[in-house]
Order: sequence, then C-alpha cells, then structure tokens
Amino acid sequence: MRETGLIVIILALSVAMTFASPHFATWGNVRAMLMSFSVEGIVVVGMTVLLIVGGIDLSVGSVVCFSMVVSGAMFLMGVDPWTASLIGISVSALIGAAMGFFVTVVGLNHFITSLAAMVIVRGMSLIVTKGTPLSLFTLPPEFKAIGQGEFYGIPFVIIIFVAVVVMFDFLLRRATAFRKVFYTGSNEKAAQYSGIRTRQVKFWVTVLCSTLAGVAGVIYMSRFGAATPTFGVGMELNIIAAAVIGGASLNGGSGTIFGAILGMALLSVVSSSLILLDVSVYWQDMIKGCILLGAVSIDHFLHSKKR
Amino acid sequence: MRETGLIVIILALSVAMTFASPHFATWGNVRAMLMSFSVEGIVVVGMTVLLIVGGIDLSVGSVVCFSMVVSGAMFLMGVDPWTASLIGISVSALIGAAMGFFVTVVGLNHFITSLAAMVIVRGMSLIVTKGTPLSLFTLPPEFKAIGQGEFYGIPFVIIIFVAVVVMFDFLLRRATAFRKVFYTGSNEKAAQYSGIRTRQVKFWVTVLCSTLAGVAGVIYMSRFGAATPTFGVGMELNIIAAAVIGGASLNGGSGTIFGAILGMALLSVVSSSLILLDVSVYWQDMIKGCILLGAVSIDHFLHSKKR
Amino acid sequence: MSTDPVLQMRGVSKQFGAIHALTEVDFSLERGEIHALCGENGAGKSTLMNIAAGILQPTSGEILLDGAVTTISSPATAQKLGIGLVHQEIALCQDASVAENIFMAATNARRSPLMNYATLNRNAQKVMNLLAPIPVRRRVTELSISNQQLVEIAKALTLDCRVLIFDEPTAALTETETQALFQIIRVLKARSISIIYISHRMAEIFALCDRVTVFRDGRHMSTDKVSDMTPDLVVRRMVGREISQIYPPKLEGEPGKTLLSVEGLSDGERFADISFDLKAGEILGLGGLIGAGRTEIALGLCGLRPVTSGKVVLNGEPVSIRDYPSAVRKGLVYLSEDRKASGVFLDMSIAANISVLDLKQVTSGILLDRKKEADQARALTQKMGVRMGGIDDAVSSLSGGNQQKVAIAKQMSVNPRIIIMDEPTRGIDVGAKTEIHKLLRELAKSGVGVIVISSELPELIGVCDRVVVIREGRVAGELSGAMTEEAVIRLASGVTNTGDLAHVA
Amino acid sequence: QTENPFKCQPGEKYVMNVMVSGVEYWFPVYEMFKQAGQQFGCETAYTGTPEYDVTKQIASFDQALAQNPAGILVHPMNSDPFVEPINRAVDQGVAVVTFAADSPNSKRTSFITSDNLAEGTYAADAVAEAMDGKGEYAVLENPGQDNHDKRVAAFIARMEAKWPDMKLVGRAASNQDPAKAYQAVLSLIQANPDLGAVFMPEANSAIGAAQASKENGGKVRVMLADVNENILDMIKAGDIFGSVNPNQGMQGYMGFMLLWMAAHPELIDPMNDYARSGDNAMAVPFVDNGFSIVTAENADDFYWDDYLKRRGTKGIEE
Ligand SMILES: Nc1ncnc2c1ncn2[C@@H]1O[C@H](COP(=O)(O)OP(=O)(O)OP(=O)(O)O)[C@@H](O)[C@H]1O
Ligand SMILES: Nc1ncnc2c1ncn2[C@@H]1O[C@H](COP(=O)(O)OP(=O)(O)OP(=O)(O)O)[C@@H](O)[C@H]1O
Ligand SMILES: [Mg+2]
Ligand SMILES: [Mg+2]
Repeated sequence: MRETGLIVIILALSVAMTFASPHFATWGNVRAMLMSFSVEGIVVVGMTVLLIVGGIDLSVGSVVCFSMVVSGAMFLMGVDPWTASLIGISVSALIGAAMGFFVTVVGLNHFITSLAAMVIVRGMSLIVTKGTPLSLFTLPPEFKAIGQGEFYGIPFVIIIFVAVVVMFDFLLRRATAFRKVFYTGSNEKAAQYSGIRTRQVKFWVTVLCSTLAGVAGVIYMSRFGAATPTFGVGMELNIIAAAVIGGASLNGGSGTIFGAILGMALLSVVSSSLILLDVSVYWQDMIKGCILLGAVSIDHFLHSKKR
Repeated sequence: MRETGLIVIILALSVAMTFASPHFATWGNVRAMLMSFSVEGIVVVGMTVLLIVGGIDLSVGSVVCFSMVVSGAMFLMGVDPWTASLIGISVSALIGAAMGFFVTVVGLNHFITSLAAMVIVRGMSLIVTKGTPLSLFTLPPEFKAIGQGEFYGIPFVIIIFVAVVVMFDFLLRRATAFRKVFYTGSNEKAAQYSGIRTRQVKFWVTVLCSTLAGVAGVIYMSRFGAATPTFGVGMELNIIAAAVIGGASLNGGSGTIFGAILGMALLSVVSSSLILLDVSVYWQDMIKGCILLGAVSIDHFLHSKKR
Repeated sequence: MSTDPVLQMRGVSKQFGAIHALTEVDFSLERGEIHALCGENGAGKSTLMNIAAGILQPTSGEILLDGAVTTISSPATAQKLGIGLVHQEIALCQDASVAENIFMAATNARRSPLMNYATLNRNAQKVMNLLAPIPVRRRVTELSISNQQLVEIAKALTLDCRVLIFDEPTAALTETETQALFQIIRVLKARSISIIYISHRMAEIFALCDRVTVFRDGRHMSTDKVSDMTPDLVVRRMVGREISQIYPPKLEGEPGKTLLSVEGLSDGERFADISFDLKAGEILGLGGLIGAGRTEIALGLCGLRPVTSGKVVLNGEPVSIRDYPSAVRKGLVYLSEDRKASGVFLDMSIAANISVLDLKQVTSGILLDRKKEADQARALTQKMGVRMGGIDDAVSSLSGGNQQKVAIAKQMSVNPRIIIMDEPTRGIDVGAKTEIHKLLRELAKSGVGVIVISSELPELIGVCDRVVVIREGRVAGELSGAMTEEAVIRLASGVTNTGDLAHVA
Repeated sequence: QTENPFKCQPGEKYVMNVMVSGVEYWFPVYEMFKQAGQQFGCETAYTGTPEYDVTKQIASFDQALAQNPAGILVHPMNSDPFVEPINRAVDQGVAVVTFAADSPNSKRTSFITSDNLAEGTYAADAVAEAMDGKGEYAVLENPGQDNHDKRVAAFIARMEAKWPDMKLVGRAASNQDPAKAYQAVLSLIQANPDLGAVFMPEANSAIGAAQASKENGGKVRVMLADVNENILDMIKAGDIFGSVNPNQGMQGYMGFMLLWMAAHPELIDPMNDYARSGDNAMAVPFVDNGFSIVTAENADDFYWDDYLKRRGTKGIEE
C-alpha cells in the first residue's frame, strides 16, 4: 500500500522529534497539529477526488474565502448563522457547477477554468467585503462551537474532519458512484465506451470539490469569527501538494483520501517541528523544502521497491 | 493554427480599448504593457518547452529571485557585474540540474520536485539576504543598460525578449533536438523505442527552464537595481497560465512559444485595460477573470470549429 | 561471413514478480530467414522480443549477436546493433505527424541540427505508399487504429537493421494490406535481413515463413522447418492438446424475427445511407477494406458518434439513441477495436475492467459488492481462458491477447440484446479464438443479435451467416450462404472483373 | 490682492499608486488624500494593481504616468525597483512623493511615513509593561517585507535593551496568513507553555493568532500593527491586547500637501542653490505622520465605516 511509506516517514520524524523536543509528543501539541490541518483536510478530500478524475482545482482557496465571506455577510444582514452557512455552502457548490459547466460543456480544461475561477471568486470576495475583514464577533456561541467547541476534550473540528475523511475514504474505496471516478480518470475514452457518462462524473466531482471547500469556509468562519477577503491565498498549492505526496497523480486515475491526509500530516509535522525547534525563520523554508523532498524521495523508494 | 484565435481576441480587445480610452493606443502604454511582460516572457519560453515534455516547474519564481539575489550578492562582494550575472545564471542552471536529477534519476514527478525546489530556493534567497533587499545602486551604468537602456527608443529588454522568443520559437519548430522534446512529451515510450534518450531530454529541458529563469533574474536585477528576497512569489501561476492559454497542455506533447507569448499578451492587455478604464479595484479581479474565461472559451470555440 | 546465427538467445528467463514469463528459453535466428514464433496468449513471445529489442532486461540468460555475447541495455542500443521491432501495442506519438513518426529513429540519429520537413515528408510518403496511401502530414491521432498499425510497420521499414521483428503486425489488417506487407518482407529477406514474425494466423505463417518456433507457458517447445510442419501440428505443440480449428456450425434453417433494423443511417461525413437488418439467431458480418467506415458505422449506431439521419428499429420499436449509455440501457453494446485507447483501463484491476459495463450487477445498495465482482471476474476469466496472476492484477500486466480477452469478458458480463464486436479476435490465439467463435454462436442461438466486424476474411466468412460489405462508407453488397473470400474482396474494393458481381447490391 | 495660489488648474490631477490595491490599509490614506485634493480643487485618482507583484505595480505606475498627471503619491512595493520609473516620472515633470515605503535612491521629492521603528518600540513597551517586565514572548514574521521587518526588529531590540527579563522564545513566519498564524501560535504555545505575548507586524495574522491564544486559555497577549473593524472588535472584547496604528489619514493628507507642493516649486523663490542645481525647491525629505496605540479604551475612535458614514463619502470609489 502506498500509504505505509508515508506512515513510516511520519512516525520516524515524530520519534526523532520526541527526542529533540519534550513538547512534541504531548496531547496539546498533537491536538495543535490536528487542529491546524483539520479544516484544510476537508478541502484535501475534494481535491483528491478531483485529481483522481483527472482534474485540478486552483480556486479552492478563493472558494473557501468566498464561502466565509458570503456566510458572514448574510449573517451581518440578519440571516441566522445556520441558514447563512447553508447559503455560503450552496454558493460554493454553484461555483463548482459553473466550473463544471465550463469543463464539461464548453470543453475547457480544469486548470485554466479553475485559474479563472480563482481570480473571479477572489474578486467577488473583494466586492462583498470592500477589502475589509468582516467582523463576525456577534456570532452566537452555539455556532462558534463548530469551530471552537469540544466534545469530551476533543475539538468538534477534529471530529468533523475525521468523519469527513473516514466517510469519503470509505466511499471512494467502496461506492459504485466513486468507482466511476476512477474509471473516468484512468481512461476517459474507455469509460465512455463502457457506458459511463464521464461528463456527468467530472461535473459532479467538480461540484463536490467546491462544496467541500465551502464547508471548510464555514468552519473557518466559525473558528475565527471573521471573514477576511485575503483568506486562503495560495492555499491550493498546499492542498494539491498534500494530495500528490499522498499518491494522487496529476494525470488522474490514482490517489486515496487516506494518503492525501497523510501527505497533509507530513507537511504539518514538518512545519510544527521547525517551530518547536525554534529554527531561524530565514532557514525554515529551506529546511522544510529539503525535508519534504527527502521524505517524498524515501517514500518513492519504499514504494517502488515493493513492486 | 491555434494562435490565430488568440490574435483575433487580442486585436478585438485592443480595438475596443482604443475607442474606450485615448491612452490605450499610445506608445507609452504599449511600452508599459510590453515592459511588464517582457522579462516574464523569457521565463514563459522555458516553461512552455517544459510543459511540452510533460513537466511543470513551480519553482520559476523562486529561481528568478535567487538568480537576482546571488548575482547581487556577488556584485556586492566585489565581483564585476557580468561575472556575477554569469554566476547567478549558472546557479540557476544547477538548480535545474538538481531538479532534473530528482525527476529523471530518483523518479519523482515534476510537480512535487519543483514544489520542493520552490520552497527551498525561496529559503535560500532569504538566507542570503537575511530578508532585506540588496541595494545594487552602484551597478555600473553599462550593466544597468540591459534593463533600463534603449536602442532607438526601444528598450533593450523588449529587444532581448523578442530575440529569445523568435529564436526559441524557431528552434522548437525546426530544430531536431527540440523535436525530441515533442516526441518525449507526446508518448515517452514511443520515443524511447525510437532510441531517444527521453531521460536526457527531460533533464535538459528542466535545466533550460531554470536557466532561462536565471536569465530573467539577471535582467530584473539590471532593471530594478535591486535584489528583493520576496520577488517573484506566485509568478509560476501566471507563467503557466500564459502557456496553457497559448495552447500548451499539462499532459505534454503540445504547445508553442508563440502561443504562450500571446497568452501572456492577453493577460497583460486585460490587466492594463482595467487600469486604464479606471475600473473599481473591487471589481477588477472579477472582471479580469471573466474576460480571461471568456477569451479562452472563444479561443477554444474558434479552435475546435476548425478541426 | 560467419556461420553463426545472427541472433541467438540462450537460457533466457524473465520474471515479473511471481510470474515466470519466460523460463530457460533458447532461440536462434539464421541470416536471411523468416522465422515464425508461435504460442498461446501469454506464452512469452512479446516478452522475448522486448528483450531482444532492449526494452526489457532478462532475469537470466544471454544474448549473442553473430556469435558474440552482447548486452542490449536499451532500445537505443538495439537500434545501433541493427535490431528493429514492430510492437504489438501501437506506440506512436499521437501529436506528431505520420511522417515524423515514421522517421523518428532516423531523426534521432541524424546529426543535422535542423529538420528538413520537405524531404522528410517526401521520403515518408514513399515508404508509406508501399503499404497504403496514408497522407503522411496527418497527425497520428486522426488515424484509425488499423492505419496506425500500418504506420507502426512503416516505421520499422525505415530502420537500417539486420534483424527485424514483427509482433502480430497483421492483427487488424485486411487481406490487401497483409499481402502488401508480405511483399515487403520478402524483399527484405532477399536483402538477407533476418526476420522474426509473430502471428496467430496459421495461414500467414505457412505462406511466409521458413522456420517456426513454438512456445508454451514461457518455454521453448520446438523449432522446425515450416515445410516439415502442418498447422495442426503447430497448434498441438502450442496448446498441448488437439484443437479443432473448424468454425462452429452455422445457422440452420431460417433466422427468427428481426432484432435490429437500420435504415438510411448517415453521419454526413464518413458514411451514408447505411441500411441492413439483423435477425435473431444469425451472426451478421460487416466486411470491407481498412478505412471503409465499418467502425464509424458501428459507433454511429451506438451513439458513440453523431449521426445526421437514419432510422434504427430495435425489436420492432423505433429508437433514438442519443448517447452510448442509453444504447447500453437498451441492450446495445459495442466492443472497441482500439483496445488500448478505448477498450481497457490499463492501470485498473482485471475485475474492475470486467464489471464496468454494468456496475449494477456488482452493487448492493450504493456500495460495490467486492465478492460479487470477484466471482464475476473469476467466472468470466476462466471462461475466456485469461492467463493472469490474479483478478486484482492490473490489466497492463497481461499479454496483448489476454487484454483482449478481458475486453471481451467485459462485453459478456452484461446480457445484451445486440452485441457489436469490432475485431473481436484481434491478437487472440488459435485456441481461444475457437472458443470465442463458439461463444458468439451460442449467443446468437440464445437470441442475442450479433454483429461482427472483422478484417480477417476467413474468420468473417467462417463465423458469419451473412456479410454486409462496406465500401467507402456505403453498402457495397451483401453475401450469404456459401461465401468466398474473393467475393468479399471484390465487393470491398469495387473491382469488377466478373461483371455482374458488383451489381449484387 | 493677489489670487490665492493654493488651488489647482482645471484638469490638474493627482494620483495615488499602490500594490494589492483592494486592501483596507490604503483606504483612509486615499480618503484624506482626496479630501485635501478637493480642498485644493484638484482631481484625484486611486490606482494600482490588485496583485502583490512589483512588475505589475510598475506597469500600473507607468500607465498612470502615461496619462501625465501633475503628481503621483506612490507606495513603492520595493524601493530600488522604483528608482527608474520614479526618475522617469520626475524627468518628465511629474512630481513624485513616496508614502509608507520609500525609494530613497530615486529623485522623489518627499517621503511620508509613520516611524516603523518607533511603532515597534512602543509596541514592545506596551506589552512589557502589561507583563510587569517579565515573561516570555514570540514574534510572527513576514520576512522580506521591509516595513514589517523593521517593526519586528525594533520590537525585539527594545525588549532586549529596556526589558531584560522579557525573553524571546520563538520566531515563526506566518506570511500574513491567518491559518498559518494560527498553526504557528498553537505550536509556539506547545513549545513554551509560559508564553505571555506574541507580536506581529500586520493585521491578517492577528485573527489566527488571537484564536489560537483563546483556545489555550487566552494567556497570550496578541499585539500587532494596523487595525481594521475586526481587529477593533477583538481589541474591545479583549481577545487582542492592542495594536500600533499609523495615522493613515495624516499620511494621506500630508502626502497630498507634499505632492502638491512638489508639483508647484514655482511658488517659492529659493534663496539657496536649488535654482542652480535644478532640484525641486519644495523638497521636504521626510515627514513623520505619527501613530497611535490602540487599546480597548480608544478602539471606538478607529472604525473606518463609521468615519465614512459620518463624512458621507464613498472612500476609494471616488
Ligand atoms: N509488465 C508485466 N508485468 C507482469 N506480468 C507481465 C508483464 N508483461 C508481461 N507479463 C506476463 O508475461 C507473460 C508473457 O507475456 P507476453 O506478452 O510475452 O505474451 P505473448 O506471448 O506475447 O502473448 P500474446 O499472444 O497475447 O501477445 C504473460 O503471462 C503476462 O501476463
Ligand atoms: N474525420 C475524418 N476525416 C477524414 N478521414 C477520416 C476521418 N475519420 C476517420 N478517417 C479515416 O477513416 C479511416 C478509418 O475508418 P474506419 O475506422 O471506420 O474504417 P474501418 O472500415 O472500420 O476500417 P478499420 O479496419 O481500419 O477500422 C481511416 O483511414 C481514417 O484516417
Ligand atoms: Mg504479445
Ligand atoms: Mg475498424
């Protein structure tokens, strides 16, 4: 299994870190790491499915932000926060549908479509917010609980994240509908010749990815109690990197949710370790990049050995 | 030809703009547009060749910056600027070689390799500069002339840009060595079966892309008389977008230099028009994205009609 | 001149993981001979040839060229040593022109820094015309799979080699092209170039080759002069038992009611005014030359390609088939001739490949039932005799013929009312071919409508009860009863030296 | 009685040019720039690129220049890259004044800014005093952005010089990203359970930092530079300790004044060498526009929307 290599590397890093810093292997720190990638992890799920079908979505950062902004603005206009969130998520789904339209009906590729969407949707956030963060200080506590609350000491965010990951990992492995995603990504023409409506598959996967980004946006809003128009700039690269480290291919046809989440975890462990070790900010980037490259190389090595 | 569609669209936009704003069709404005993409255009050339071979390079922005920084630091250490530039370009080529190594020998994909390189090389710029821009005010005028000088009223930068584009466009269409790039990108196995050493091809194309980024860095240094450690952040997306708009495919096997430059020109005309028309900043991004999407759709339509 | 064989392979073994593709194989090729290589699907023929061409490295064993031990480390090395290979699987650069593909190796070897397209195109056209007049400026992606096969062959002809290997070059070629190819091979032989020829068609081997080597289960069985052998003997060595190479009995008596009736089908481009009927119990053949438009007609019928006019009546009901999924729902399925591009999912498991056409069968609720899927795959692969490691292996790990069997198994997994098979036995060995023919006959008997497109004339005539011949996108005529190859060719090519034959339509 | 010289000719236009033009920091600056312009009877325009890209900003600067305005108040994203464009503008007779970031090697006439070093210093004092001069602190950075680096450096320098018992325990790059800031502060708190304060030189990171602090009991004082509505709310609620905020309004107003003056050097008859050297006689090299420390007590006075409403203007949209 592709994932074992990553698990080995993450464990190795963690063991090393446990010796290097007494703070690493504490619940507080693990919780901190989990919290830091839980919400992005939801976006990673959608991106992985999209990568499997052979697509890519550069607009996720913008959509996360726009979902935040729309829900926030609705709330400020007096809509109750739950309805506001639903509207935010629906709008995100609509953006996905629009992209799906351009990809499947007009025939553009995912890269350019989502690049344009990234710019357009970011622009829409600017229009709505007029460039200033919306202060959502008055969000009711029961809504803030999504992002900030806990259940027997485990943050809701982590629970939601785990639920989403487990569910989609299961569905992706077992559900018939998601098998079609693999067929389409593996060989679109053969899928068509097997009676699969590949356009529909691509359309819905595009919608799914944006919708999950929208969900992430709402959770972020609940966590930060704010909607910042610059939120999520550059997020897409991180997300795609996680999925690719986890075994997704940019050419479609392969990838797993679990792997992608491990990819995200690896990135997070590295970042967190650099801070725990108090590495100079000037050196952090370089060291992070080197560890990333090393980890991926080792993983590749472990992986190709087994074949 | 793919390019005709883009030419039509760019011309149409330009004509419309000439009527909409008296400032559009002035030499000052045209010069500003050309200047704004000339140096990036050199990077686009390398990226296009790399896309054709089926690769991608997310590190170009970092490499442009590092080339600047290394040349600048060398100059400040007393090396003459020409030698310093050569060193900067060589270092860029070396970075390309390192990426080429990871891609062809270790077997990682271009995406993840260049993503790691992006982070590492950016980090190296931070280390060299300690985060502060290097002031290269003392660069001799004959060196500054590269970036700031003119020849009969035409900036050298534009001349260099045109020369590089024309040369590589010609080579890519006609040179045997560059045909191998197409073959490799189109079907790597088939190319191998014909005796083409596809790894070598991929290696050298990776080096070429970084080297051209290095050249761009040196020109930027000359033009700006400075080396800023944050220069070029996010540049890669713009560059890849230009190439993809111009007909390059992320799956390799297709693309032209001329098309990619037209893609760049389209992006530039759009940005420039929005500023000239004094469109509200809140709306600029959205409108820009919409025009981009519209233009690409029209181009796609014109293109697929002809088949 | 030495008397050593040009190419000799001694004790060559090759393992892919647990699979022993070749075990201690010996093979030797004499100067100027045409040496046939036979064996069932998965016997290891392609593997051995890939080793000779530097694409694969043997696990053990040695290769001798002119008696000297040599390592062939890459295709580039093989080329330098003068070994050329026409691949079983088409390996062309789809985005490049035919001419560029044909001369790719030469371009690679040439020192001149710039391309000379004029000369390139001129020379490429010359080579191409030996086989078929395909315009060489076309991009490969615009060509049908059979034309691509011809390009693949043309490509090998430009190599300057001493040993030329053809791995099932005629699998999708019609008689005409096959004859053209034989002509060329004989000329090459006269230039004392040594040739290895792999085919599942016994007739070709006996018409062309000097010696024949038989492989079974990755082992060398025998090498003999062709003149000392009979087709039955070769087949027995391949399979290890007697196989009746005869076609299953044809339909006796009158066919049943009309299952499918096509009237005036046109796509405004490649075919026009196509009409025919398909009746229960019969197998209908579509014949014609390469490029006649048979594939396009089938695609049009199934909604895989837009049509402009025409009427399709299915079981007495007029139907409009908008796209392929609706065709499948109506019980109309199509087996693609282009296995690699549209027939199989190379990176996916055998089981997933077989279940794809009707996922409902292996679904309970919204989830896949892995067990059902596995059972289905096991049953069908066994029925088709797929040689494989296990049903979870990727299809890419199978030999060409076994991939084709998987593609057919996929069609068999559903219970279609009409099944259209485009070159169904492409690359399939003798034994399995007979099985498939039997299967088609059983399907027909059980009331399923069967249409077979085949470029292999004996098969077309042997299997089908009735053959509609297509010429340049139109129905040129129809044959039934005692059909002859000659009659089909005459209709297909429009050559009318016997006067009235052309007016049958 | 001579005519009042302090007014514009018809069509006399002054332009403000920035990068990341959709971001709130510029709005008060432009608002006051515009107000000053109106008082002078001048036209004003807000230009720039929405992107964080120096090449694009230079292109927008060049475009503004191509329309031949009387003056440009520019925030050069990087200093030296703007030397050539600024000099070209000045040579063309267009006055140039820089604000908030400088291009000292260029021929710009004046530079107006708040003192980043003073901001860092005052922020340090405010934090240290609140902690009785004793405890651990960390900083979030945005390495490479000059004014941010200055604030951080001054903050740390002041702590080291004046507050020997304040210990710097961690530095992390958050690069103006709330999510990264959130992660960084969570990690910093894990590594340093006694962390008492964290400083960051801009507002974006503060949202994430404040949330991280809150989730860990709110013991970490979040100190930053710049404000916006959200930050102000959080300051009032006590989630954020405080902020140093440059006086943007004065930056814009005085920026206009300096620019207008630079465009009208003919108003004075210099008694020095300016006439001979050809330099602009109206040169005032540097003006400090000042800053405020924003805390829960005075936060109410900094709401931008309230100001716009009170003034009845449309901000950058006019
Ligand atoms: N890449 C691979 N990985 C695993 N097994 C392989 C691979 N390639 C070939 N094999 C196995 O090696 C055996 C020999 O295959 P080969 O392609 O040589 O057969 P072949 O004689 O050419 O058959 P065919 O007539 O079907 O082309 C088969 O069992 C096949 O499954
Ligand atoms: N749009 C087109 N315009 C011109 N020629 C075309 C077009 N599409 C296909 N062809 C040509 O048609 C031929 C393929 O037709 P088709 O595949 O229908 O033939 P076929 O009778 O099925 O024969 P084959 O055995 O080759 O499949 C090729 O020569 C191909 O180049
Ligand atoms: Mg084979
Ligand atoms: Mg066909």
